[in-house]
Amino acid sequence: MEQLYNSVIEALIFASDEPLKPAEIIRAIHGIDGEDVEITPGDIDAAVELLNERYSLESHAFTIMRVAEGYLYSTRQQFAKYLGFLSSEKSKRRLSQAALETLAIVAYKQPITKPEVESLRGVNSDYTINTLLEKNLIAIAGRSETIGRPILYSTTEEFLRYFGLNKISDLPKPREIEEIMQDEDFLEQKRKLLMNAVEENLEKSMESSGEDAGTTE
Amino acid sequence: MEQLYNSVIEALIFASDEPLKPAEIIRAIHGIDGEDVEITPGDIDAAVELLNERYSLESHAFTIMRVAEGYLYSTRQQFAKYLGFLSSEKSKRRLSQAALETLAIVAYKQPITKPEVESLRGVNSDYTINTLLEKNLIAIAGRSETIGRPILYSTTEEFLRYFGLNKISDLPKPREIEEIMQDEDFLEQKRKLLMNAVEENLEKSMESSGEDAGTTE
Amino acid sequence: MYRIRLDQFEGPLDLLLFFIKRDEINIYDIPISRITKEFLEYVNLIKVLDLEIAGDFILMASTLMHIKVRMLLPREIDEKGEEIDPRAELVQRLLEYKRYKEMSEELSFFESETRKLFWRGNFEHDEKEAPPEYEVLLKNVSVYDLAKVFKNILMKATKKEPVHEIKKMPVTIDEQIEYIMAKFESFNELHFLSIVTGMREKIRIVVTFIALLELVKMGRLGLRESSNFNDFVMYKLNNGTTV
Repeated sequence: MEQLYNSVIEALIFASDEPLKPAEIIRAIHGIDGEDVEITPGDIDAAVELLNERYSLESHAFTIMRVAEGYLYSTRQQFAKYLGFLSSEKSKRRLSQAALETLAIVAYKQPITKPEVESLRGVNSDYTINTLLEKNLIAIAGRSETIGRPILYSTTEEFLRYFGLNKISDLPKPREIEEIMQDEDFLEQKRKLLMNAVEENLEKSMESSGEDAGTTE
Repeated sequence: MEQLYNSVIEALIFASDEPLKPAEIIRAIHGIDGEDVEITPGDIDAAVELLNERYSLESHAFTIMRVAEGYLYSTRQQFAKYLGFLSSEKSKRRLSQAALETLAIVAYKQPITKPEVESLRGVNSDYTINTLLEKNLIAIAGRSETIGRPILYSTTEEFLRYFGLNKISDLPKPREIEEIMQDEDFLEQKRKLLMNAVEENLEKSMESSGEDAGTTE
Repeated sequence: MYRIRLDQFEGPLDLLLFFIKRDEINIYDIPISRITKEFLEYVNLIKVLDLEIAGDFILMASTLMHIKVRMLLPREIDEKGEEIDPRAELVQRLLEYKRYKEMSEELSFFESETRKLFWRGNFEHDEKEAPPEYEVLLKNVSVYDLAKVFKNILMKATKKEPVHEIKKMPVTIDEQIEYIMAKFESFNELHFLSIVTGMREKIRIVVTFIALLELVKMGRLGLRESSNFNDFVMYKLNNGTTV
């Protein structure tokens, strides 16, 4: 690949507001300079690697991320606090626990129907699924062949972008059930216990016994 | 001004979705690091100047422009043709609201005539129907037997492929969309009804199974 | 009794897992009686608080009651001849739920990390050679969008009250009398269809027909059958007599 294309690749990714796929970069270069320009996805990945090394060396504030099987510029994490101060975008609420639970189920079991999600969560999920559809984090992916032919849902490219993932398989694997059962310590339950149990009792016991009543169990 | 702020300024301008004014940059830095940090609009302009010199020296594909009394990034002119190619490729794939409406009606009511589409939309739909025909998302499917024998339209294979559907009946029914689009108020009411129903059963089974279960209040 | 902020629980399974952890219960040997009792206490609380999740909790409560009753009955036997623990299914559900709850924490972590990243904010000022013409096609349009748009159209369409609008007629009978008589200036006989052919609005044809009846009443025109059953012939009269 010619040297010039390093800069073309830089410009194309820089000017894109969504993860830019290697195929799109190649199409633009072929579209302008002709089909006989030799350039492969591997070339592009190497160019991106090079660019990132230079940004790091030259200590620039941004880097190219691999997201949703494409490339997208982002600032480095260390500036988050300054950016967060000005940005209205990021002051947006985080996803609710319900939304995250539902997304986790859809991400690992996709494509999946709403009844299946609901039976796993034990709660009605109409509202959550609608929220996720509106946010384009999940999408309708056809119908199941089971009785009633319920709608199937799967995650989207926006899901990958939102969580900074290159592909679904970048998510850690869920633990096996056997493994969970062997847990001596249901860590997360403990955390919840510490977080929100007994606030009132705690206060009371602090009042009455004074001192180090903070150890709640 | 401290060296660090060169990078902070770089990151802030990079992530801003409109030309970023010096006052905003100062506000963010003061907001995070305290009001006593000394930084003037002149410092910021000098920092931008420095960044641009470096981009030029390091031959990067972008530069910071001064626009509307603020700063914003832009890719260099010489890459315009590649960007133009990409953006026209992308704009090709955007569907206007009018076209989407028409497509939705054809998808759900097919085969359907233009007058029927127009009576549902309440506006003349010549242009959008032609656009959709050109894009091969809808096609002529014969003529209606009614007076004047108007042309009937239906969706195409291309339509199914785009939306990842196997057949038209895979489209969610309005009832299903209704279900997931319900607002929270409605869900709450539904739950209350369910609650009352289950409650009765619950009390009955508590009475019959005896023991200590009933003494909970 | 611990006081728990109920809205912190995503649902009945979440609450049950909490009890199990808190009381260090062996998940294989859940004391169903005790846990049912506790669960019901919380359900009552939810009812008082009128939380919207109450329905799902009550559903679980009835499941627990059901298990409790089955525990009192002789054990059912599976095909291998082993006793079926009435709690087995619930345990399986709890573990499976826990599994995805853990994954939601992973997602939450990825979310936090990604929120520290800021994508480039302003793209409009990049120098682009303008695409020749604006073409329309599909991008970022999902099946859901399509369905939602259709639903909104239907809602709009059904909301429209049937409005009986009285439109001012674009034609008058007098005008059409003149129109017909003008035609008869060069003919003594005309087919009805020949004078209405080419009229675009239905109303114009109707008014023309009424004008014709008016002319017949006035004795200025007469009518007779045509060889074509869908048409008839008009002929000029002079004060009731054929010209």
